[in-house]
Amino acid sequence: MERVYLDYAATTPVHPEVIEAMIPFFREKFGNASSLYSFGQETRGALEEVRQRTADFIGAAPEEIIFTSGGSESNNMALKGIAWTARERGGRILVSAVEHHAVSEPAAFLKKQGFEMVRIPVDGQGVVDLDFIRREIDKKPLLVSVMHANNEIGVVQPVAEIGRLCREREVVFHTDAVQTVGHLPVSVRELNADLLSCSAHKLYGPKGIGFLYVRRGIRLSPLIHGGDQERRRRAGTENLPAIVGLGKALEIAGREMEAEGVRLTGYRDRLIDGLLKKVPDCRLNGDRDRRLPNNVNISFAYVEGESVLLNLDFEGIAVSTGSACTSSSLEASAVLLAIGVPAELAHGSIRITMGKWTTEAELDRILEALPRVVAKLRAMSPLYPGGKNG
Amino acid sequence: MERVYLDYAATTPVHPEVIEAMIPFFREKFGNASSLYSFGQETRGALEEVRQRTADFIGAAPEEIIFTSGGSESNNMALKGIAWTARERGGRILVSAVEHHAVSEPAAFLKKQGFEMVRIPVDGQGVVDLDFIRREIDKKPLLVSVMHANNEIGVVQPVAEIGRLCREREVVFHTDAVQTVGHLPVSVRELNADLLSCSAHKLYGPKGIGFLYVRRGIRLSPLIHGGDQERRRRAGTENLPAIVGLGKALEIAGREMEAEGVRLTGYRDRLIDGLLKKVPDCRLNGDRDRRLPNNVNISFAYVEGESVLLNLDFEGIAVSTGSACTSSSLEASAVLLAIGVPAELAHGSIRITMGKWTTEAELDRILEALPRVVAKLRAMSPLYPGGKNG
Amino acid sequence: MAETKTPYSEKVMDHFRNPRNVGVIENPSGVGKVGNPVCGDVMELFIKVEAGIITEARFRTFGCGAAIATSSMMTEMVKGKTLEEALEISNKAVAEALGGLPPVKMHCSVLAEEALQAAIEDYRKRSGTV
Amino acid sequence: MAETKTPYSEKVMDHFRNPRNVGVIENPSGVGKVGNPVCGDVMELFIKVEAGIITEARFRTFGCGAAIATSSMMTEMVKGKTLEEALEISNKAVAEALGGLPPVKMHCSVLAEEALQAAIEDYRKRSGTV
Ligand SMILES: Cc1ncc(COP(=O)(O)O)c(C=O)c1O
Ligand SMILES: Cc1ncc(COP(=O)(O)O)c(C=O)c1O
Repeated sequence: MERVYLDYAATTPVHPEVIEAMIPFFREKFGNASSLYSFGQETRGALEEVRQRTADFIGAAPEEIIFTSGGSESNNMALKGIAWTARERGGRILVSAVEHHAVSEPAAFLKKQGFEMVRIPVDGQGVVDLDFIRREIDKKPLLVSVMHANNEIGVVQPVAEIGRLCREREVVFHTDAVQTVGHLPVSVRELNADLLSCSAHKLYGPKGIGFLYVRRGIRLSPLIHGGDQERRRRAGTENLPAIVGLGKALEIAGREMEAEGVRLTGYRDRLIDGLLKKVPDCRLNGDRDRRLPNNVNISFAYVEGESVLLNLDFEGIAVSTGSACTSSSLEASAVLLAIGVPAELAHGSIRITMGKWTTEAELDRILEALPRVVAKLRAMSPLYPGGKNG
Repeated sequence: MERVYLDYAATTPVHPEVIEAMIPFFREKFGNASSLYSFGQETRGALEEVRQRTADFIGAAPEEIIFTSGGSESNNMALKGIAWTARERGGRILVSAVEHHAVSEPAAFLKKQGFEMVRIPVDGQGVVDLDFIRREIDKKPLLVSVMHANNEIGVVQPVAEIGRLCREREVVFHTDAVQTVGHLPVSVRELNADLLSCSAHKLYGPKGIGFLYVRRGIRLSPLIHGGDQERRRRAGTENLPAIVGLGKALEIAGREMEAEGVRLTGYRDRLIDGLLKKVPDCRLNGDRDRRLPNNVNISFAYVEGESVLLNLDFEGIAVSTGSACTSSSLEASAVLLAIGVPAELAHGSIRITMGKWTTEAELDRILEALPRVVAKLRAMSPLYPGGKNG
Repeated sequence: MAETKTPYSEKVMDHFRNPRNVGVIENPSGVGKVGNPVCGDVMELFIKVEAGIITEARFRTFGCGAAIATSSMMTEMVKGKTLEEALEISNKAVAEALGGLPPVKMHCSVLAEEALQAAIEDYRKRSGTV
Repeated sequence: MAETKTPYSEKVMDHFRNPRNVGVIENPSGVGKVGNPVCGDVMELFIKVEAGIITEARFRTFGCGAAIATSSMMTEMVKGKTLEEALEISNKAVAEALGGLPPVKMHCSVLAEEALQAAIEDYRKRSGTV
């Protein structure tokens, strides 16, 4: 039986073309890109080519791109980097209530270090409260951070509008675009972003590489100090194979993204409609339309998500109960609670995210399996009003 | 003409076995190691296997190993992590005068943040002053950081002795072992290290991966906050291909390191003797015996290092003028100045570092080329007392 | 499907996939219901007691893999035991019988222990032995 | 060796590998020596001036690739120029003639400009034209 992978939001397999592009840089073109001699200069050439391509992809200039080890580092660098350049301690930082841990945790750390943290609330559909931001922005926070699209419920935030509000008041605006770069059009100009995070392994690139866009003129204290790499903004020997892989992944996304978006939106809608119809007592989480093309997040009453996940895994189907990095946690998803899902219902949530290799046949598989699994678990749930006797 | 690579201390080509071990993890075993389902659990198994192997390699326990994006991150995590857990601000941090920028720069940053930075001096051979440490340690610094072996002059520091002094007074001790892991035996027990940094690309592993050893009981604030990975001490989706590559590199080092050390020590001595004999007015930098098996660092009077490097590059020979990451700098090497090399002589320094694929024939090549290049440059140097007319 | 790999032992997965004694007992001797849906797990345990011995045990559980497997294992372990013997079954014993649980999941085994205590207490209350 | 790749332009590398006019001039009209070995570059420029025109220029330089290449290019550029014309040669002009220099290396071209000014000043002093 073929395994069915439906957790593309957690990570994606690396595209064969990406692997192929990386291979020569492990062994033949291995030189340190900061070295003067030919071994180093030929990799430096590749490095600057990818930097240019990356910049072009999001409408930036090459010197505005800093390569990092991934989305978490980019987010940490953005938040801490802005905080630590601030002269006066105790500045305010606005962070949405549905951010990934890689934003909310550094924000919590900065709070302990003396900064003030303000949570931007979201409505029942998961969309941030623009009026709240409008009011708060007059208090001149150091930074506003609102993600482009949410990793759990797929909601796409009104980032361009937030960026415009921030730009008008000269407030620095960061957006975590880890779930959108390579999937939706991302233009730092249209979004009015000052800082933007990306991670390659979410778009068929390798793990361990990403970038932070830093708009010209934005002062940022480095997170990793040391050598002169990345114009002294991120130390460490340049990870050329991975950087080249990121470049190739962006190239592929550039030519395939649009058609993929249409295809997956169709799949997504078929899945949502099918599940809502087949399974009683369930609800879709997050706005139905303002949504990533590949994301389905549904809560099933009376059952617990991990049990659903494991039962699907027995059948070779991989889905998630929330963001992968918190799968060991015992608490209900903070994102679901923030949009008002009751805790007991939040515990029964499943995220299905599709991607390049998802097929119609796989949709059929999960549309058949999921209702059956939920029914099985409900039959043994003490919460289920229609529970049958053993 | 075959190119001759003699800059193994900057970075190494990835071992073919390492590449082979990594490949399956890009595409088949790509699952997020933090995911519950089978796709994730099979990579988690590989992750924990490498963690065990890494721990074994340095005599540690698996839960004491934190995978990072490389040496710079590990060093930053060690210094900042210790500083930020310290309750009282303004603690003292002791750092040797010959540290890599990935230690000295975070130390400088912490100084700006209110910590006190004390530089441990070195003698003319590049060895740190143990008496100085002994005196300073009574003032109960937060942290002492002394590298295991220096990346420029190859000097191996008396780290076990420093570790013992620190352990006796319960002072936290960090050592940057980026140049030694995989090349010299490294045991955290024998070194009495509380924290130890490693980077895979210095030992035929991939770039963008390394680890920080953190002894059980040492409290460390994370550098990258976010998800639950690495027991909440380093967020970010686990970079499995690279981690598996690191594991394979350590495995290979385990079986080859000893013989390689003997072979390269012979090469090193032949190179040092040959150059000192063939070129007048030059000096070896760093202790001759307390030295990495693969490191030669020589200053040639009256010439400037970059000119030497470029001339060798024309002949297909790659060497370095210092640490790769500062090759764009205009200042003489801080390490050479710290050991008392006059600035004008420091400018004329060349680092030759050998490795697994270095051959006798390559030694012959550089032993022939380097004296010739130096003579050519001296002939056009206004500083050279024996300069001939044009 | 032998390729399935989870953080759980094979025994846990066996009890999770094919839980023993699922369901309710009509006219039970005692019932214990513990846990909280807000925290993500609830267990309901029904026991039948005859001459001081637990002759039957059935459960319904809302919870994760560990919660369901420990519930199932517990119902197996109590059958045929006296109340006193049953009360000595600790959560650790249940976890051990399952070949161990991941550390973050140990708390789930407490659920089964508590449900058993609650069911026996309920029985004693009903039968007037307390 | 066509594979050689440096941060420098081909023209810089040509002048670095085959520097023009290296050496000293016996009985020069003027000599300029600038730079500091502690900073890593020193240039010594010798000029021969006849009827107000620089007829010969030779140099010796201790320095990096850019320092040597700009020295070489400068000696080529001044030949046949009047002193006034020569003084108008800026460091930027030398760098441009070389097809540009990496930003961190622009300061090296200043060395050549200063050496020329010093040599011309020395000539004027010797010949009493100042
Ligand atoms: C001694 C030492 N420490 C730290 C580093 C930094 O390692 P990385 O470039 O992997 O960040 C290096 C090499 O660049 C090094 O030689
Ligand atoms: C929205 C979002 N931000 C940040 C991250 C962290 O990225 P990485 O795991 O590459 O560090 C992720 C994924 O894990 C994500 O989905």
